[in-house]
Amino acid sequence: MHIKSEKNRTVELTDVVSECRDVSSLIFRDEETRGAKPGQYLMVWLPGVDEVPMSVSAIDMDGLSRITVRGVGEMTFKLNSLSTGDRVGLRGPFGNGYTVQGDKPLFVAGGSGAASLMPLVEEMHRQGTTPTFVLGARSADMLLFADRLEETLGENLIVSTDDGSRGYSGYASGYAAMLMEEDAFDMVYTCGPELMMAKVYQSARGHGLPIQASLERYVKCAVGLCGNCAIGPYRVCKDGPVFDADMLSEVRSEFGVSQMDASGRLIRVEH
Amino acid sequence: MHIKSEKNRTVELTDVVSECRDVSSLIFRDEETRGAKPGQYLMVWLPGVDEVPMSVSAIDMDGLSRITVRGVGEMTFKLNSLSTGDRVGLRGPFGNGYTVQGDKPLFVAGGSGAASLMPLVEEMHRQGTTPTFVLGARSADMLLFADRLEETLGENLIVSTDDGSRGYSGYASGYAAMLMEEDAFDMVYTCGPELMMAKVYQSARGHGLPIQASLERYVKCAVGLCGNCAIGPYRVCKDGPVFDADMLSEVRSEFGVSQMDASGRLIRVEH
Amino acid sequence: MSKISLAVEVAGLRLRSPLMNAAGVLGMSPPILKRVYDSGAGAVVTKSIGPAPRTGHPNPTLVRVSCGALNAMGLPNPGAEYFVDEIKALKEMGVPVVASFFGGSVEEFAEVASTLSKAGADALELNASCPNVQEELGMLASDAGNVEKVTATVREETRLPLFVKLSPNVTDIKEIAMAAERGGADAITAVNTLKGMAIDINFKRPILTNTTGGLSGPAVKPVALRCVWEVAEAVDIPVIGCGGVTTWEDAIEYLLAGASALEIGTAVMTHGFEVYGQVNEGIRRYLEMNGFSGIKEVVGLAHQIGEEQDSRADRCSIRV
Amino acid sequence: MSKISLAVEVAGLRLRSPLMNAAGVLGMSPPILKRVYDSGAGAVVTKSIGPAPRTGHPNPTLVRVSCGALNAMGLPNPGAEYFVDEIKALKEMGVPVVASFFGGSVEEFAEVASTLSKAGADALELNASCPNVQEELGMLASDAGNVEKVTATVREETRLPLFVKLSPNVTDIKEIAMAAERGGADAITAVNTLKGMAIDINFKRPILTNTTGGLSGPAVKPVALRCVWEVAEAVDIPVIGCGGVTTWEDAIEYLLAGASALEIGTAVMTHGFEVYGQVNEGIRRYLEMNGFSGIKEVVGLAHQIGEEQDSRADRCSIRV
Ligand SMILES: Cc1cc2nc3c(=O)[nH]c(=O)nc-3n(C[C@H](O)[C@H](O)[C@H](O)COP(=O)(O)OP(=O)(O)OC[C@H]3O[C@@H](n4cnc5c(N)ncnc54)[C@H](O)[C@@H]3O)c2cc1C
Ligand SMILES: Cc1cc2nc3c(=O)[nH]c(=O)nc-3n(C[C@H](O)[C@H](O)[C@H](O)COP(=O)(O)OP(=O)(O)OC[C@H]3O[C@@H](n4cnc5c(N)ncnc54)[C@H](O)[C@@H]3O)c2cc1C
Ligand SMILES: Cc1cc2nc3c(=O)[nH]c(=O)nc-3n(C[C@H](O)[C@H](O)[C@H](O)COP(=O)(O)O)c2cc1C
Ligand SMILES: Cc1cc2nc3c(=O)[nH]c(=O)nc-3n(C[C@H](O)[C@H](O)[C@H](O)COP(=O)(O)O)c2cc1C
Ligand code: FES
Ligand code: FES
Repeated sequence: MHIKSEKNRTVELTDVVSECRDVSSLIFRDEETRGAKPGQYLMVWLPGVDEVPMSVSAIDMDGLSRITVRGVGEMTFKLNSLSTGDRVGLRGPFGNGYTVQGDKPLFVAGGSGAASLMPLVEEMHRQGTTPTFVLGARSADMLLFADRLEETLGENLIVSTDDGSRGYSGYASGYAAMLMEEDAFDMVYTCGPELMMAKVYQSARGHGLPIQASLERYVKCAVGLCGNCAIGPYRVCKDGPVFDADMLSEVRSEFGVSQMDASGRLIRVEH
Repeated sequence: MHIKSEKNRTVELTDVVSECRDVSSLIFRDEETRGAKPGQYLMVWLPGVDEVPMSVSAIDMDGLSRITVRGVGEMTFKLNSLSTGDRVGLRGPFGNGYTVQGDKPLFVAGGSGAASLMPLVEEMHRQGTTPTFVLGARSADMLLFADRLEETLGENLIVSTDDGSRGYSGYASGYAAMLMEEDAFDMVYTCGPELMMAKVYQSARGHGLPIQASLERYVKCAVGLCGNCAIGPYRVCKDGPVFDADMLSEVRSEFGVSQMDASGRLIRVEH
Repeated sequence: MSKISLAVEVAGLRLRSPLMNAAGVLGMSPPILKRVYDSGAGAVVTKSIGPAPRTGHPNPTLVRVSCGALNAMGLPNPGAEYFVDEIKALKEMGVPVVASFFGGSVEEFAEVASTLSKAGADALELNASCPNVQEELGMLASDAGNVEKVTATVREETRLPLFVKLSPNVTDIKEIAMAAERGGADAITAVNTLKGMAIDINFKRPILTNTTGGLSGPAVKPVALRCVWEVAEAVDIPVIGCGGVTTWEDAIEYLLAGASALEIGTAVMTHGFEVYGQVNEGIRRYLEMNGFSGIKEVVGLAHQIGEEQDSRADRCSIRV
Repeated sequence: MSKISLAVEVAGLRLRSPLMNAAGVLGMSPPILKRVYDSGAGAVVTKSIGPAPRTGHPNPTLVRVSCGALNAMGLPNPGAEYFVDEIKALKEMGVPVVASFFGGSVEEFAEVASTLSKAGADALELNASCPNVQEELGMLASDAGNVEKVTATVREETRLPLFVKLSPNVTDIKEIAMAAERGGADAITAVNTLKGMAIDINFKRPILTNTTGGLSGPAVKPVALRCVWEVAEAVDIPVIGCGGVTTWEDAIEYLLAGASALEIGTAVMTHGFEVYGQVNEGIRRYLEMNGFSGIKEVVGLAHQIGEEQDSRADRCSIRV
């Protein structure tokens, strides 16, 4: 009954590295996180501030793990202003994580989505698969993990920016749609802004491709009890965050459309 | 933290067999008891009557286990009047149990002591050792497990009765003292009336022999918390019931002398 | 052999199974509650709904502890008006709905009860006991007079079966249960969480933003079971057991203690939605093996023998 | 580097370690209590001693439950007169002794306190809270007036440090703690067991002869810790924490919550006598790693930050 990874603990940051504009990685040693699956997340606590979900963006790199945080509000700005030696509280890893599937997978990431997909890329690469990866951002300085991905994937990495400041000009979802047209993928993974993922899902469906998308909802308990992270009959915190095509189809009236706020009211998905 | 064997459960008696005057064995199927060590005991509950300690007298005989009860008071009389299909409550097995030791062990049993020693005899026999066993009782009809022991031990079983109605006439402890004089044992096991065990302990000490004796004290919690079963610094329920020579020496001012009653007052050991 | 029915009737509400989810557990949205129902529950209980939207306390709102969880969600809810549609949606899906609710004053309790009744709920559960929120009524559940008053006022607003859910954090739960009965409650739900806390030894501060929170799960089962036992002896209305029910054996203990139905919350954390089906199945097997023809025959059975037991318990004086 | 001292002073009593056994756990006889002391405790607490010998309740008196135990021993004890020699024996062995005691009336409390004081105990712990016995004083620990009266009467009988041990089975433990303080208590021990029960589903009856019993062990820790927190805020005298302490992390939580010393009971069931040494060692490492020079510096530390936390907790209204 007593699941060690679900217990609160604190870790000291061994390093904080800036990844791109507004995004930093916090690096720490934590036994429980070493056992994470790609796609799982931690609940990260700063006393007096907040506790929020953050994907594990590197699992057991020489015993160290990471989260990678995009500053969007009070908590994430404070996380990004931490430095080596500071402490954060952790619970987890939680969630289902991705399932490794397909010989020729296509990845589509936007925003901080690469944080969650990166460990999966690394695991597949270790297993001998080199995915095709479309990495999108608004502009060149906001591309997350472009270097780390390029190192692993070489020319299988395709970069796109909304403003054309690097790589292809336009949305990652658009480029991904084009690729699905041209090439015979057997699996699609996506993580990023929900409106992007909704488009990727449409394209994958159009080509009859299986898909796994990592969703975000307002997470409180992270253990599947409070129901605040619900989308349709699923709890993002526990049944997700990774949804497959069947689950996405079941929640299609909400996916890319509406989400619950902290009070349980439905609000629009804005991006 | 959650030890299955310590949880309350009930079993249905598959059989009740009379062993000798005043003594019956209750036979039942219980997963936890199958894993018992010789010398361990169960807490046996009859609702509205009492819950008392009873040694496991047969471990996993074709999946079945036994306790063997001498009627001495309300609870034991009621236990012995149960029949097939009746239920008793169980907790345990508890206690340390015997340690298998010695190539040429001497066993000394009196009263219902054979109940606790029998599974040890069977285990040692399986391992290729045939102990010498002195089985004492007041009279022939009170000899416990004489047949079962004879089957296993053949002429290594020596029977003694206080009234001479079978085997040697006199106390088992006296006969055991004589044997220790004559023969070179390397281990002594004893279970039975405490005054008998105290004598066996004296003899063993005299011959510099290691000993294991199974003690009885008033057991309430059986998990080492309440302190009611204390003898010296030890808890019979948890540190015991089996005491080795060092422990016996440490508690010599109480062993065979005094014991705590249910209120924590010391009273005399009467037999 | 036809399967034994698990149907029960609680305060006029007929349910196919005695199991419900505990209020606040998975009770935010219709599709999730539908899933609870599809997993085997006889009815679903909503999150406690108040008069106005609340976000609840900021995170952290949940901490795992030994054999349980501490939570201080702070009664997040979208407000009664908003929730009307959610209840209607559930009713359209054919799910029996118990609407849990609270207020900060007697009037608010009445107002919310009225709104939720009109929305079509099948029963109401008055949450008199949330340890995480104290408004005008203070710790309502510890004041028998207030419990009676609130219950009576709500009683006038609705003809639905009215459950009153009590807190275990009181000196004498029997007294409060009797007050609710006097106020017109149709059933008592026993119990809400035990007030507890957890401290982070590195940050050297309470983990929950609210400092204290409610303990739930197997850790509280012996206490909640005792509450059900005591309440069942104190009142004539049915008791709905809640607190740490995880296995079918737990469920049987509650039925024997006098519960007519059960709410299961924290077990979903460890056993998933499957817990409802598993407990149903276990209860069914138990009924069969013990020759009972329905749940009703089991309810309160342990009290009969309990009295004989009591007399033995008095033998504390010297008898050796 | 010299080892950091674990010494504490509680109500004038100087102890080499903040740990004691919990009353009633292993407290029947001097040699066992000596073993507790040798295992690392700073003092030992006796079984609760009453005016006359009692055998306690007939078995079953203990049931294992999830993360804990339920017990209804029924205060077995050999009586104060008899126990005088046991205290003397402990003192001769050099063991600091806290004598726990109870009575069925105010006079009996005073009488027993006087006997145990004269026997040479180092401190007294007034057990105001055993949920398993109700004599003339009823459930003493839930009545602030009675607690004050009993404490004040005992206060006049003894100059020894006087701890008053409270029950968590009350609506407001702060009120009871303040009553004990007013009555002249030198410290509050918080807390005794939570009232609970267990039912056997085959025999269909309560397992404990006494029907209900006291829940202890990890299951109660969050509740007991909250009690310590609340009592520490309510009184100026020291608090002795008790309830589910099993690991050194638990111990630190209690110290941070405001406990100056700790009693450990049920953990002996799962961790043996070694628990005292293990917790001592863990506390020592924690002090070292956090740069503290003694236990005193840790006591109550979590309260300072607690206030800032409270203000955030009020943000329950809509903020999205
Ligand atoms: C499973 C999962 C994994 C995530 N992984 C990452 C990641 O690897 N890197 C990253 O930068 N971000 C990640 N996020 C998003 C991250 O949790 C939010 O950006 C963060 O909570 C914002 O907090 P804030 O105080 O800075 O912003 P706020 O000003 O509080 O809010 C900004 C946005 O964040 C959302 N948010 C706030 N609190 C929560 C919460 N408890 N749960 C979910 N959303 C919340 C708000 O709804 C709002 O949309 C993940 C979210 C989820 C659900
Ligand atoms: C570890 C251990 C193993 C035992 N194994 C066996 C066995 O295999 N077969 C067997 O016949 N007997 C065994 N006994 C003894 C048995 O427990 C007692 O004979 C029984 O409890 C008597 O109960 P009663 O109600 O019949 O007698 P009572 O009239 O209650 O008392 C008779 C005697 O039994 C003692 N007794 C009563 N209750 C307890 C108790 N809870 N714990 C210990 N002693 C108690 C009394 O002190 C008294 O000396 C064992 C005892 C212990 C401690
Ligand atoms: C996350 C969570 C939220 C809860 N919210 C509520 C609530 O809104 N209203 C309520 O009456 N009880 C609430 N409770 C208490 C439960 O309904 C239930 O009484 C308690 O958890 C004990 O049952 P359990 O051990 O089965 O979880 C909540 C419990 C949890 C764990
Ligand atoms: C077997 C047992 C006997 C107890 N007897 C007493 C007692 O005599 N007096 C008392 O004040 N508390 C008694 N208690 C309660 C403990 O002192 C303690 O308050 C409680 O068990 C919680 O602490 P723990 O979780 O560390 O055991 C007893 C507890 C147990 C388990
Ligand atoms: S966050 Fe509570 S159920 Fe998902
Ligand atoms: S019987 Fe309780 S300690 Fe042994």
